[in-house]
Amino acid sequence: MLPKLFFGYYAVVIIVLSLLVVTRKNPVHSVMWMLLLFFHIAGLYLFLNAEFIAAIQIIVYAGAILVLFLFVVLLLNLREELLIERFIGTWPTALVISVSLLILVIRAIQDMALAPPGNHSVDAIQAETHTVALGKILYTDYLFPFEIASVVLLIAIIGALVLAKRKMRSPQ
Amino acid sequence: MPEFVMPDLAPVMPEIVMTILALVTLIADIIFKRKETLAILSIASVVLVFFVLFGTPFKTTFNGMFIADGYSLFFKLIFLLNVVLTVLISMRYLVIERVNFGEYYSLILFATLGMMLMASAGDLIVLYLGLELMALSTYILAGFITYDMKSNEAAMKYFLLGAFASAFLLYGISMIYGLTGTTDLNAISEYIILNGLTANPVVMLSMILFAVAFSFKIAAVPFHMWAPDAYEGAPTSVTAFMSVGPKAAGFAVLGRVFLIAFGSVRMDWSAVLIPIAILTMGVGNIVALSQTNIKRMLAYSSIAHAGYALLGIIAGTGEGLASVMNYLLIYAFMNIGAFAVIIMLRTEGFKGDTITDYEGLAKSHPLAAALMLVFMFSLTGIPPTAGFMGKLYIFMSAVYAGYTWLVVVAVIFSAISAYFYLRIVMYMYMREPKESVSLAATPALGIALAITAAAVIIIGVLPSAVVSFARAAVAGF
Amino acid sequence: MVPLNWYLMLSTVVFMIGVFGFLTRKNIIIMFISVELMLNAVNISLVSFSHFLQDLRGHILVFFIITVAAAEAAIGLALIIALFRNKTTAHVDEMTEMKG
Amino acid sequence: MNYYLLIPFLPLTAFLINILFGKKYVQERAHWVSILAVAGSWIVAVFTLLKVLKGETVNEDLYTWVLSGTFEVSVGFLIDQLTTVMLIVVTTCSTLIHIYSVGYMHGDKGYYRFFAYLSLFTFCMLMLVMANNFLQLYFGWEGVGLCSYFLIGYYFNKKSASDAGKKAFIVNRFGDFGFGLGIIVIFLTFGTIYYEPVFTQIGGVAAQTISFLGYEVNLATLIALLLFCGAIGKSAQMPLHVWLPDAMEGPTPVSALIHAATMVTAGVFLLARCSPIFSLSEPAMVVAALIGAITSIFAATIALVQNDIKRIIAYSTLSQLGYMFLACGVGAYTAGIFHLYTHAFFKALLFLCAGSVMHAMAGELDLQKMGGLKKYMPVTYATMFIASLSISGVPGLAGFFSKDEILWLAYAGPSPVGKFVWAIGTIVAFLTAFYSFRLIFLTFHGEFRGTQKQEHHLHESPKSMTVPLMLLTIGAVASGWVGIPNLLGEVIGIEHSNWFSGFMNPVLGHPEAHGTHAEEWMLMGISVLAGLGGIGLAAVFYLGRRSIPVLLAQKFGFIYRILWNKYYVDELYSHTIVRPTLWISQNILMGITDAKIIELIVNGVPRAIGGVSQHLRKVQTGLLQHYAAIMATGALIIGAWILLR
Repeated sequence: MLPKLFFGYYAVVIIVLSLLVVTRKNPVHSVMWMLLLFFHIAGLYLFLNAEFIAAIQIIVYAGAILVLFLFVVLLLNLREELLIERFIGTWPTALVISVSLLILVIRAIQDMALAPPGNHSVDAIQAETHTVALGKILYTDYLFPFEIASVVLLIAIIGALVLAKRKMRSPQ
Repeated sequence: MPEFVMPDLAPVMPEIVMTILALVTLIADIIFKRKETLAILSIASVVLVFFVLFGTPFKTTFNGMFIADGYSLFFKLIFLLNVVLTVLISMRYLVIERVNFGEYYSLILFATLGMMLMASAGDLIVLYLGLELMALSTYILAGFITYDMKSNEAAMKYFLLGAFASAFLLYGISMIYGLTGTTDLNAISEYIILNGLTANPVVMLSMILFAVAFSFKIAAVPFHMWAPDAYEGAPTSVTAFMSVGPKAAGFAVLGRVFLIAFGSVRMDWSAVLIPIAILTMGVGNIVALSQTNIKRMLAYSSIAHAGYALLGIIAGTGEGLASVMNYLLIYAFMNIGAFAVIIMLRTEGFKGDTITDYEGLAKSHPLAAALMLVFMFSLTGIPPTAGFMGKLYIFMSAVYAGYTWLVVVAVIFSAISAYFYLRIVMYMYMREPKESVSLAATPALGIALAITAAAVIIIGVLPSAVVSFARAAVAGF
Repeated sequence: MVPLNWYLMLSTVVFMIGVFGFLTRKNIIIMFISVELMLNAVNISLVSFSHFLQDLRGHILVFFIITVAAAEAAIGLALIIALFRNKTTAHVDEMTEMKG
Repeated sequence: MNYYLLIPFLPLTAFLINILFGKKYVQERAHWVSILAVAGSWIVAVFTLLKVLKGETVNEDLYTWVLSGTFEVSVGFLIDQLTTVMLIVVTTCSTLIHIYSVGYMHGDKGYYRFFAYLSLFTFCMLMLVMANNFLQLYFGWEGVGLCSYFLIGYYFNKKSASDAGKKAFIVNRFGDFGFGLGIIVIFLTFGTIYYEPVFTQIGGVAAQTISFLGYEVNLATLIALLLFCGAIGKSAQMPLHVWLPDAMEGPTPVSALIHAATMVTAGVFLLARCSPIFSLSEPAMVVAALIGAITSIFAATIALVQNDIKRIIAYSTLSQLGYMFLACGVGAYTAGIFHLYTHAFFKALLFLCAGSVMHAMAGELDLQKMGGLKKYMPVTYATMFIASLSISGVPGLAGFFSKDEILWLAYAGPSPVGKFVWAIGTIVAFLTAFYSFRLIFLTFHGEFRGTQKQEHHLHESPKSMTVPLMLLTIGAVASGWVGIPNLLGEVIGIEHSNWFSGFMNPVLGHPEAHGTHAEEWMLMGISVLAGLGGIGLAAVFYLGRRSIPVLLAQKFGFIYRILWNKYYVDELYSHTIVRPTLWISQNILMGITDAKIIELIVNGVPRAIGGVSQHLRKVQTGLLQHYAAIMATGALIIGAWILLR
C-alpha cells in the first residue's frame, strides 16, 4: 500500500506540474515549475532503483539544460510577454487531439505483455550499485553508441558556436 | 564478469575514418585561411572513405548493433555522392552568401556520418543516435546564414518539428523495448514471431510511431509540413543536401526497421504506408503546381518523389527495395543537378530563386537551360532520362507485388507533375528574357553539373549496371 | 508493488501534456520545454520498463536520451538567440514569412 | 558485325554534333554533317538491301534496357523485306531532301537547328522501322511525333506555326493513347512485347474475347483497333486528319520529308507490320478499308477547290494515304507498301517543286496569284509535270503500277467491301488527276497574275534544289518498274514482272485475287481512263474556258462552300470538343472549386487541379503549431485506423 501511495503522490504532482509548465504565462514560472518537476521525476527514478539516472536527471537536466533555458528566457522581454495571449489558435482543438491520442495510447498499452526478465534484478543491481552496473555495460556492450554520443555532443558545441557566437553582417 | 573483448572494428572502418577526417577538417579550419582548401579536403576525405568502404568486410559487429552489408553499402554510396556534389556546388555559393566558414564542411561530414550510422544500424539505440547526429547537424546547416531571417525561420521550424517527431520515435522505441525486452532489430522480429504478437496493439502502436517519425524524415504527407519552409529558407546548397541525404537515410532505416523488425506485420504497415504514399504523391504534386519559388517547388517535388519511392517499400520485396535504392541514387543526381543550376543563378544582389527568373534562360545561357531541361525531364520521368528508369523499376516492383491500382494512381500524379516541371522548361525556352541574368559559374559547379547530367543520361540509357548493383546489394539483406 | 501500467499511464499523460503544450503555446521556448516534457515522459516509461524487465538497456537509452537532449537544447537555444538577434522575438506567429 | 547499326546511328551522331556544337562551331556548315551522315545511312541501307535480297534477314536483341520480372525491354532490330523497303524509302528521301534544304533554308537564322532536327527525325524514323518490339516502335513513333512538332513550329515566332504544331501534337495524343493501350493489352495478353512471339501466338488467342466496358470484345479485334487508333493519328486519317493540312506551316522540306514521304506513312507501316494481327480480325480490316476509302474521297474533293499550293498537296497526301489504308484493309498489304514506296517519291517531288515555286515567289502560296511560271522555271515545271502524271496514274509511271494494283486487288480480293472501295478508289483516281493538273495549269500556264515586283523576282532555283528534283523524278518515273503487274509483264515479255510482290511475300504473304484476265484488263482501262479524263477535264477548265470553274462555283455555291471549308470538320471539332471542354473547365470546374469542393481532384483538367492546388497550399499556413497539429492529427488518424479496426 505504501508504495502505491508514494507513487500516487508522485504521479499527481508530476501531472499537475506538467500542466503548470505548459500553461503558465510567464516563461520564468514555467521553467521554475519544470525544475520542480525534474526533481519529482528524479524521485520517481530512485523509486525504480535507478540512482544514477536520477542523479544525471538532476545534474544534466535541472543543472545544465534548465539553466540554459533560463538564460535564454531572461533575454526575452518579459513585460511584453505577460501582456500578450499565451496560446495560439484554438487550444480546445489541441486538447481534443492530445486527449484522443492519450485514449488511443492508453487503450493500446493495456495489452502490454512484458518480455521475460533479464539478469539485472533489483538485488543484482543493489549488490554492485547501479552506477557500477550501468558503467560496466555502457563501456562494454554499449561502447559503440557511447562513442556516437560523444560526436553528438561535439556537434552541439559546433552548432552553438556557429549559430550564436558569431555576429554576422548582412550583405545589405 | 567475462573479460571485455574489443569488438571487430573492421566493418566500422568507414565510419571511423569518416569521424577522424571530419575532425581533421574541423581542426584544419583554424589552420587554413582559404576555405576552398577545406572543400577540397572534405571531398578528398569522402573519396578516401569511398575506398575504405569497398575494402570493408560484410559483417555484423558490436553485438549486432552495427551491420555492414550490401544494403548499407549502397546507401552509403548515395550519402558520399551527396557530399561530393553538395560541396562542389557550395564553394562559390558560400562566398556569395558571406557565410564562408569552415564549420560548414565538417558539419556536412558529421551529418553524413550520422546517415551512415543510420544505414548500418542494427539496433534502435544506434539508429536513434545516428538519426540525431544527422538531424542536429542538418538543423545547424539549415540555419547557417544567421543574419537571414528566412534561414533562421527554416532552421527553427525544422528543429522544433524534428524534435517533436523524435519524441514520437522514442516513444515507439520505448514501447517495443518494453514488449520485447530488446532493441536489436533481428531480436525484435524473432520475439514477435515466437510469441505470436503479430496482432498485439503495442506492436501496432510502436509501428505507427516509427512510421510517423520516419515519414517525418522522408517528408511524407502529413508529416511533411516542415519540408517546404525548411527547403525554401535554408541555404540553397543545404537544401540540395537535405533533399537527398536525410531522405535517403530515412528510407534506409524505414526499409530495415519495417522489413526486418516489423517484417511479420507487413500487412499492417502497408495499410499505414499506402494512404501515406497516396497522400504524399497527391499533395506533393498538386501543391507544387501553384508555387512561384523554385526552391519551394522542388521541395514539393521532393515530397512527391518520396511518395513514389514509398511504393517500393510497400511492395515489400527485395526487388522493391532494390528499386527504391536505385531510385534514391538517381534522385540524388537529378535533384542536386537541378539545385546546381539554381545555385548558378544566385549572384551578388540577385536571389534568382523565383520561377520567373528562368524566363528566356535558353536565350541568354543556352547550356544552363539545356542542363536544367535534362534535369526537369528526368524529374518528370521522361525517357530516356534516369528519372524514367527509376520510376519504371519502382512501378514494376509494385505491380509484381500486386499493387497495380496504386501504380495507376502514381502514374496519374506523375502526369500532373509534368505540368510544373515542364513549366520551367517552357519559361526557359518559350519566353523572352526579362532582365539580364548572369551566372556564377565556377569550375567546381561545372564538374558537379557534368557529373549529374552525364549520370542522368547514362543511367537513363544504360540502367542495367546500377540496377543489378542495387539488386546485388539487397541480396544479402 | 506498483503495477507497470500505472507508470505507463503516467508516462502517456505527461507525454500528451507535452504534445498539448507544443500544439498551443506561442512562445518558442515553452514549445521547446514541451518537447523536453515529452522526452521525460519517454524516460519515465523506459526506466520503469527497465525495472520491470530487470534489464539495463532502458537505462542506457535514457542516458543517451539525456545526452541528446542536452545537445538539442544547446542547438535549439542557439537558434533562438540567432532568431532573436534578427527579429527580437521568440513567438511562432512572427515566424511565418514562408508559407503556401 | 552489326553493320546495320550505322543506319540509325549516323543521323543520331549528326544530330548530336549539330545540336551541341552547331551554334558556335559548325554554323553554316551544319548541312555537311547531316548530309554526310544520311548519305552514309543510305549506302548502308543499299548494302542491307543486297544482303536481304540474298535472304539474310536479321532479328536480334542487342542490349537489354530494362529487365524486371517477365517485363523485358531491349534495343533490338528486325531487318526483313518490309524493313528494307522502308529503309530505302526513308534514307533516299531523307538524303535528297537534306540536299534540297541546303538551298531552301539558306541564310535562315536557325540553320544548324533545322539540320539537327532533320537528322533527329531521320534517326527516330529509322528506329521506328527497324524495331523488333512494340516498345521500341513506340519510342520511334513518339520520337518522330516530337520532331514533327518541333519542325512544324520551326518558325515559332509565327503564331499560326506554333498553333499548328500544338494542334498536331494534341491530335496525335488521341491516337497515341489508343496505340499505347494497344501495347499494354498486347503485353497483358502475351507477356511480351516482341513481334515474333506475339505474331506466332496471336492465332491461338484470336478467338478469345474479353469483357470491355460490359461488351464482349474479340481480343484480336480489340488489339487491332487500338493499334489502328495510333495509325490513323499518325497517318492523318479520318477523323484525326485535321492536323496534317495545318502542318504545312512548317518549312517545305519538312512537309516533303515528314508530312508526305515518311512519318505519315508510319501508320501504313504499322498496319503492314501487324498484318498477322489485322488479318485475324475482319471487323478491323473492314474499318481500315472504309476509313481509308472515305478519307481518300473526302480529301480529294476538298483538294478540288483549295488555292493554297501546299494545302492542295497536303490533301492529296491525305487522299493517297487513304489509298494505302484501303489497300491494307482489303488485305493487299503488299500493294499498300508498294504504293507507300512509289508515293514517297512523287509526293516528295511535288512538295519540293512547290517549295521551289514558293522560293521563286518569295513565299507566296496562293495559286490565283501565280501562272505562267513555265518559262521562268523550266526544271521545276518539267519535274512537277512528271510527278503529276505519275500521281494521276498515267501508264508507265510509278503511280500507275501501284494504284492499279490496289484497285485490282480491292475489286478481286475477298473483302466484303472490296467492290465498294474499288468504286471510290476509281472516282478518287479521277479527282486526283483533276486537281493535280488544276495545280499545274494554274501555276505554270497562262499569264502571271501576281504583282510586278513578284514577277521581277521570278527565277529558277539553285542547283542544290533542282538536282534533288531531277533525282526524285527518276524515282517518280521508274520506281514502279519493280512491280509491273504480271499481266502486263507477259505482254512485254518479262516473266514474274511483279518482282516487288514476290520480294515482300515472306513478310506480308500473297494477296488473294479472283478474277479473269479480261476483268483485269478492263479495270486497268477504267483507271487509266479516269486518270486521263481528270487531266483532260482540268485542261478544258483551266487551259481553255477559264469561265467554267467560276460558273460552276457560283452555280453549286453550296457545295463549293462546303468543300472550300473542308467539310467544316475543324469547325465541328471546335464546337463539339474544344469549346465544350473549355466551357466546362471555365464554368463548371472553376465554379465548383470556387465553392470550395475539393472532391473534383480526379477531373484531370489542369485548371481544376490548379484551383485545388491553390486551396491546398493554404493549409501550409507558415504557423508552426498548425504544422505540428497536422502531424499529430495524422498520427491520430493512422492510430485510430490501425488500432480500432
